[in-house]
Amino acid sequence: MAKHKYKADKMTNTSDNKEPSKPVYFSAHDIHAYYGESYIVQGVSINVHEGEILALLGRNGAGKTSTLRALARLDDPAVHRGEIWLDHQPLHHMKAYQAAQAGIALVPEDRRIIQGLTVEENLQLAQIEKPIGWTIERIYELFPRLGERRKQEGTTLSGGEQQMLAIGRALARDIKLLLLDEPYEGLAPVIVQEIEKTLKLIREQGITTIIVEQNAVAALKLADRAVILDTGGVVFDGTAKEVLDNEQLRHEYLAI
Amino acid sequence: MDALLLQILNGLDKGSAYALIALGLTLIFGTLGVVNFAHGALFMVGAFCAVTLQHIIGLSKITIDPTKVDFLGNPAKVKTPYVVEWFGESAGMTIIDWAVPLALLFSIPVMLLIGYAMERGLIKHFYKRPHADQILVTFGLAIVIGEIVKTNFGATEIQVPAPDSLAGVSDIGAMFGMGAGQLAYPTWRIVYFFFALGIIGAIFAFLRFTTFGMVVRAGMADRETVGLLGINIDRRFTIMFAIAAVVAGLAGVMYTPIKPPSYELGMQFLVISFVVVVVGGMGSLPGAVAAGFMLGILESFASMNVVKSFFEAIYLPSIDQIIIYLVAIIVLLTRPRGLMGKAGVMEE
Amino acid sequence: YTNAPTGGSVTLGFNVPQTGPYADEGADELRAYQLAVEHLNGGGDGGMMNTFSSKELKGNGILGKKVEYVTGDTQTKSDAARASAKSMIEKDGAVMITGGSSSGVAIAVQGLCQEAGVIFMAGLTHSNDTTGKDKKANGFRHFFNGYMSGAALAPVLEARYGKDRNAYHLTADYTWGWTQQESIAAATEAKGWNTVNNVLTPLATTDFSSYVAPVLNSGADVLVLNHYGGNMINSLTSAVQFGLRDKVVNNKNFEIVVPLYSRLMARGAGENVKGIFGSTNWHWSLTDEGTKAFVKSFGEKYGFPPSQAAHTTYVQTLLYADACERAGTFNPCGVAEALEGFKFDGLGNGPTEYRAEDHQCFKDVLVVKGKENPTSEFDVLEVVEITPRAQVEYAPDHPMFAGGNLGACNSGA
Amino acid sequence: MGILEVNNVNKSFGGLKALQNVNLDIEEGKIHAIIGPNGAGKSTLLNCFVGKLVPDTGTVMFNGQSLLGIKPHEINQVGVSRVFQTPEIFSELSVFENVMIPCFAKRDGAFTLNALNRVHSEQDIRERAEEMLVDVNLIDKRDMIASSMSRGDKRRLEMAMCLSQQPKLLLLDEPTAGMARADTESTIELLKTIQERLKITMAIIEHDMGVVFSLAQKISVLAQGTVIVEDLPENIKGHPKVKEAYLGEAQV
Amino acid sequence: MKSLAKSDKRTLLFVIFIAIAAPFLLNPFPEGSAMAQFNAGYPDLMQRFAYFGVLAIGFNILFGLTGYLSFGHAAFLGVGSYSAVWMFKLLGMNIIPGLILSVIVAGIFSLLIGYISLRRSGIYFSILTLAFAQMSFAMAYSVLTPLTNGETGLQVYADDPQVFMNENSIAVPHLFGLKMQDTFTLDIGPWAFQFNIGYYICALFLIAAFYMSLRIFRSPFGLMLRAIKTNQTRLNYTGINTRPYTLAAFVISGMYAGLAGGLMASMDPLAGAERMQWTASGEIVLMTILGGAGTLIGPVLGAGFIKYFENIFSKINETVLHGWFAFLPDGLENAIVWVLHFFVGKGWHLTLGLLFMAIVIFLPGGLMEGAQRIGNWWKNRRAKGKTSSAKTTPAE
Ligand SMILES: Nc1ncnc2c1ncn2[C@@H]1O[C@H](COP(=O)(O)OP(=O)(O)OP(=O)(O)O)[C@@H](O)[C@H]1O
Ligand SMILES: Nc1ncnc2c1ncn2[C@@H]1O[C@H](COP(=O)(O)OP(=O)(O)OP(=O)(O)O)[C@@H](O)[C@H]1O
Ligand SMILES: [Mg+2]
Ligand SMILES: [Mg+2]
Repeated sequence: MAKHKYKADKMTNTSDNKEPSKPVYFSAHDIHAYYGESYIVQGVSINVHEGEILALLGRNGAGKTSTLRALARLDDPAVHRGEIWLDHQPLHHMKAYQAAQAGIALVPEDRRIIQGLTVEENLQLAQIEKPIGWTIERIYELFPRLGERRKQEGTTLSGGEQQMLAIGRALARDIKLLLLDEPYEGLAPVIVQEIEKTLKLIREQGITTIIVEQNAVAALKLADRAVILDTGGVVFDGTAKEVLDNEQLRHEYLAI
Repeated sequence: MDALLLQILNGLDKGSAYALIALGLTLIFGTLGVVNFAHGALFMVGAFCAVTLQHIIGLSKITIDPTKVDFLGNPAKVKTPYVVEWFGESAGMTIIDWAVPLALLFSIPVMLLIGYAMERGLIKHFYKRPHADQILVTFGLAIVIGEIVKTNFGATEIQVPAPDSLAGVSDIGAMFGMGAGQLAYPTWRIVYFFFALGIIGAIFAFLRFTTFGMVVRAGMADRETVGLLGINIDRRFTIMFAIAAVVAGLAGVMYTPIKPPSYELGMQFLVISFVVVVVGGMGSLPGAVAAGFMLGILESFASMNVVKSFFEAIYLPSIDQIIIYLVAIIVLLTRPRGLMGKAGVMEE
Repeated sequence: YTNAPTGGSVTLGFNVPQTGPYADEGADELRAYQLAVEHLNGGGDGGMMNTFSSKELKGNGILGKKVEYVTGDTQTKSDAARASAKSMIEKDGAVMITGGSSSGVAIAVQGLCQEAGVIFMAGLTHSNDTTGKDKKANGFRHFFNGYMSGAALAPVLEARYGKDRNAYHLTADYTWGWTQQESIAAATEAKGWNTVNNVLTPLATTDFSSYVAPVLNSGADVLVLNHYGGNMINSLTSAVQFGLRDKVVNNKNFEIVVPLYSRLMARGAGENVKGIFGSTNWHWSLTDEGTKAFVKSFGEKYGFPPSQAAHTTYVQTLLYADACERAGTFNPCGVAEALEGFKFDGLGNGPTEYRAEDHQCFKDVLVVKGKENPTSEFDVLEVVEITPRAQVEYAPDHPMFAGGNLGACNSGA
Repeated sequence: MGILEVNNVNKSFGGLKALQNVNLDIEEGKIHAIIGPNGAGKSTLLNCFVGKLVPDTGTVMFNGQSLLGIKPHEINQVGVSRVFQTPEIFSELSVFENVMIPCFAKRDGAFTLNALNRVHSEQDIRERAEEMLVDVNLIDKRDMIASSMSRGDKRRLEMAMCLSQQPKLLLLDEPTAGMARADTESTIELLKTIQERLKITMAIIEHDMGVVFSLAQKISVLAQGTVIVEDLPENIKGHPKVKEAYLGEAQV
Repeated sequence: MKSLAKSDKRTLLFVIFIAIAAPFLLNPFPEGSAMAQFNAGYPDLMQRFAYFGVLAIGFNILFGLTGYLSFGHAAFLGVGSYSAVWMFKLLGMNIIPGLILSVIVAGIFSLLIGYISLRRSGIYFSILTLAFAQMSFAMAYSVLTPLTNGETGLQVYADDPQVFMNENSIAVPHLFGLKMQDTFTLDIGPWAFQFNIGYYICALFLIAAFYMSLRIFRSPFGLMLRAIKTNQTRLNYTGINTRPYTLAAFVISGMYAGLAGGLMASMDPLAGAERMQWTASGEIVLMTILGGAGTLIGPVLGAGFIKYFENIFSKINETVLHGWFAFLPDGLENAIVWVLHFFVGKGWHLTLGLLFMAIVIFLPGGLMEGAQRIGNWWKNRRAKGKTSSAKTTPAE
């Protein structure tokens, strides 16, 4: 209980940080989510403005993935309380597939390449339901290695290739909000740089993005704002710069 | 020689039944990953669609005929079917005669409905549950369906004859230039065989040449992710299930003239159909079909006297009792995933 | 002795198939039992009690005790049948167990009753073993058996189909099937027929095509189906489907015979039974007084005529009650003694005797044939001949029945 | 004289040549890093060591014994453990049980029918397991069901499972991927200490150059299935081939 | 006993208590009362509870722990019974040789079948076991009749050799003179409690079997089996050879089944072939899942549940129903009876089917979960009294 208090007042003195210049595009308000009995996401609030990239940081087990899953409206963790708005659409009333059609896309942490389907089929699958985004050819241009392996079974790709496929699959849909869970994980430096480029490119497209990343530095380089989670609650909410400047904060939650 | 031909025909015929049931089972089993012990029951319900329609068509106006008496000596009731009343003797009788083919049309909506209700009301909640739970619940359902049929139609088999024009035997020997009467075979059984081929063909086309098939496969591999791509997989699963139900139903309707249905029909086919599916290989439709015909034919051969006495000689008496299972064992031991099973499907 | 009734009532155990393939027969047996109890307790019109040659039964229950009953489900499985019989004896204190619709069950339960020390009045059981190698002192059978079927059927078949015939047997691959096949083959061969082949069919067979097909080229001109219940319906259906009946072999019309008929089964086979010969224990269309009385009270109560199963069980209940009255006790040994060698009439099959040596009941046997143009759904069989008892009798030590021994009656004391 | 010697190993999947004439020599007691772009064949190579894949040609010798064609459990019994790229754990069991199992395997061998003694009274095993959990600081989650852990934790758990067996050779496929910075640091420390304490030879695949260069005593660079460079860390950093094939602009 | 954890000791004691007190617990209703129908406290049914309990416990060691779903376990039950009856026929009516042989034969049989079937996993394994069992059944029912007496079932005849028997030795199954069928009835007021030798012998075996499985569950061996269930690959890479473990589990549960079969034959010396049929195998599976696979007591509950309905509900007929509702006005009485008669007597299957469904739907963990829920609910109620319930909402 005590910890919550401490968190709570941290919240208060960070929440009225600076009024958003642009109108809030995506907002999740006071989300409480459970895996069955266990209470994991404990009142998280996140606001993102159009075209903005937000870094969601925190230790292992802080609840980053769970939060993203909750925002994408997956079955578990089940959201018991809270509202989620994307571009004036109430996601909290939707199922995962409706949320996806409403323009949210999650690149899950373990990539979730569908087994039994080829690379190409994995991409086609993303384009069955409207609204459709990039063409498959354009995705192959971005990731030539996928093009070379278009007929190979997706699950036999190398880790990196799978990550590319996962991102490609997201881009294949016309998205309003992109949720990336540790996109650099397990990628060779060269690829990391590639993907960094891609993400910049995505940002130029004006695709609003929430990115979860252990490599905080890399994430903060990319992000405009940052939210830091700990044991299921928000402990910091401010600009990326603030984090980099705030020695104590970095040390306490990011160990950098 | 033509004895052998006869048995091959019999085999193809048994095979068609097995194949059709196994096909539906695999559609559910291989794609939705649900072990449906109620599938045999669906087959049985199909058969009883024919029975029901026969009853409906046969509904009669009852008139007292004082000239005759019934077993108690009271004046006897005579029945005249309404269809005869309305359409006249000949037309009416033809309709009654064609009850089974008509039942095909009748059964489709019925089975669709049942399939839909079953999936929405029950199966849907069991996608994430362990197979054991699925077995328990669907087996329970199978019992319930069976008992409901029993309370309405009794436990004894009920005759649903084929149309007279198709009831006889046709001399296919002659068609293939043998002597007349060399090789005669019941017409309806031939019809059944081609009907089965038709259905099987249709299903394959549907799954191969539509993206629908791909989506369902994907959904089975990973429902969550498919959902993340904006696809409402549940709806498609329901459709799949309903289709499977219809296939089972139609197979049942057409089977009634070959084997008069009783409420136990479902259970009689349950085990064998699972054996067929698994021998064919989990999740493989062609496998299921191939295995169906293979087992059907082998079963027929095994019942030939020469074969029986041969195995008798090598101390395997009444091979026809065990042939199916013997073959199953041999196949599964020589081919880890049956004839053409997919890796990782229900191997855990 | 076991379960000696103490209070003002006595409990009988009606153990019939309520689930599984013979459930309909079981249901009919149950109806008959309820009717019998009603009559014994003085309800209804008394049915066969009025035509029964023995006049002990007064309609005041048995030995003045009101008759109550418990029911159970044999599931047509030896295990299940014994389980429910046991619960009747151990839990409900039944002094007599009766019913069943297959020989396996009959023999299993008969054995149990022998050990437990209660009387067993077998229901439908047609296997020779029931009163042959498996006979028991506490068990009595009113139904006829395979041998009798053969003895009754053979002459008729000879008369209709001639002396030189080649018979092809399809036989259900279990005890009852074998004994019946043995009996029929013997009886017909005695008349000069020749048995071409006997093929055993698995119990679980649903599609008999692969067994029927070979018959065509076997040179046989008669097909004997030693099947019962679903097996019979399915095999007959296949046989007709393959056009056997329209065949002409050795310039004789090809014929099909179903040695053991049951109206309920025949009905299941529908059109296919028309003109096909078989034997049966009793049929409602008989015209003797007993039958009339029974059909009347049964028909009025349930709205359709009784099956042979119903008849057998009804009669056996009366016989048991009567035996108790005559013995003046429920003690199984007393009752058994009263039944052994008991001669009576008026229960539908004419003069009848429970033979002391093997507790088999001897009476006339009916040869029937599927009716060509039925007037109602119950009117599927017609009696072509009532074979006199003398013709179906055999010596207690007849080879087909040899091997068993009755043992001493067990009262459980 | 290396503890693991790989000679001319080739492996191809259909058309694709995943490994081509790979030669590798891992010296006893050293930490040997294998780096290279994604899809270079690193995991495939590891799979060939543990019996998950059998190379088309070539030999893999461990302590002078060939590892080809023997079953995974036998390979492990001779002292080779592996951490997988995507955590392989007993997800329905508790964290503690997860660690106990390898301890049993180490002590009792591939099969023993000890159906009657209690897990509870297996003191030595429990102690080992607890130590292990302390080392990877999962001790406070010891009774958690493994499946409900965050993925970073799962990785640490799997590592604990392998270390608890005190293998002669430990194969690590991206052990710190997705691990929080702090834990990465501690993992590095852990591996270092373990290595010094028990002289466990390690082959480690890692994309985090921080980890690689603070651990590795030798580095092989794999690209398109072939070893393009094998050298000491300091020489690798500036190596042009490596730069364009793998490191890119990354400053290490 | 020593080697058990506290909680396990409690469970074991609980089981022992239930087993001993069964004649009371199962006979709650006085004789002749309308409810007496529901009494299950008569020898035959109590014996069934016991030996089917043994069967289910054994099956659970395989299925509950390793997750290998055998669909042919009835075969072992069958061979167990047959071997026991043969001992009666050849040696004499003392049950000991029968029981010993039944366990041994079942063990060997399961070793053969298991060795072959375990080459496959998942459904392929299930179907292999099913195939073997069905073959055994088909043979036993027909070809092997000389050995099994087919349709009728193997039974003891007066003219059997029975070498250890002379004219004045006991002719029914017994344990050194204790007749299985002997029952001592204790009348307390309107109640009649039956204490049957056979039952208590079965109960002894049940307790022993339960204790054994308790030990196995808690042993390293048990741990390995559970590991096999969750992740065989990892286990292989951890240096464990999984095959012998699964085989051992299979044989152990096979021997349990054999023992159950032996007991079955000892209580009632007739072995019917149907007890090898797939339906019987299915029943075993259902028992286990119904009770709660992987739990210790669950399977026993499941077994009891099914056997109870089979034996009690099938015996309720319309007369009984009328008896119950006689107090109602006729119209209503008939209406109710008419509705209920679909679910009892010939309709008992329907009830069973519905209950199967209800239980899996509402109690995913089987009957055990039901028990636990009741337990928790009770605890909470007690807890509520003291502290205000600890709700899991954040302190904001
Ligand atoms: N399926 C689940 N059931 C129960 N608890 C879970 C489940 N998944 C995660 N948790 C718990 O929720 C908490 C947050 O997990 P989550 O995966 O969101 O953390 P994370 O911030 O993504 O960690 P990482 O950086 O390692 O991915 C952890 O304590 C974890 O144990
Ligand atoms: N079972 C398989 N079938 C076909 N191709 C495969 C299979 N396994 C791996 N490959 C291919 O072999 C190549 C090497 O794969 P591998 O997993 O070894 O790469 P890696 O070096 O581990 O990459 P990463 O660092 O991203 O894990 C990849 O191109 C992959 O697509
Ligand atoms: Mg995460
Ligand atoms: Mg890799």
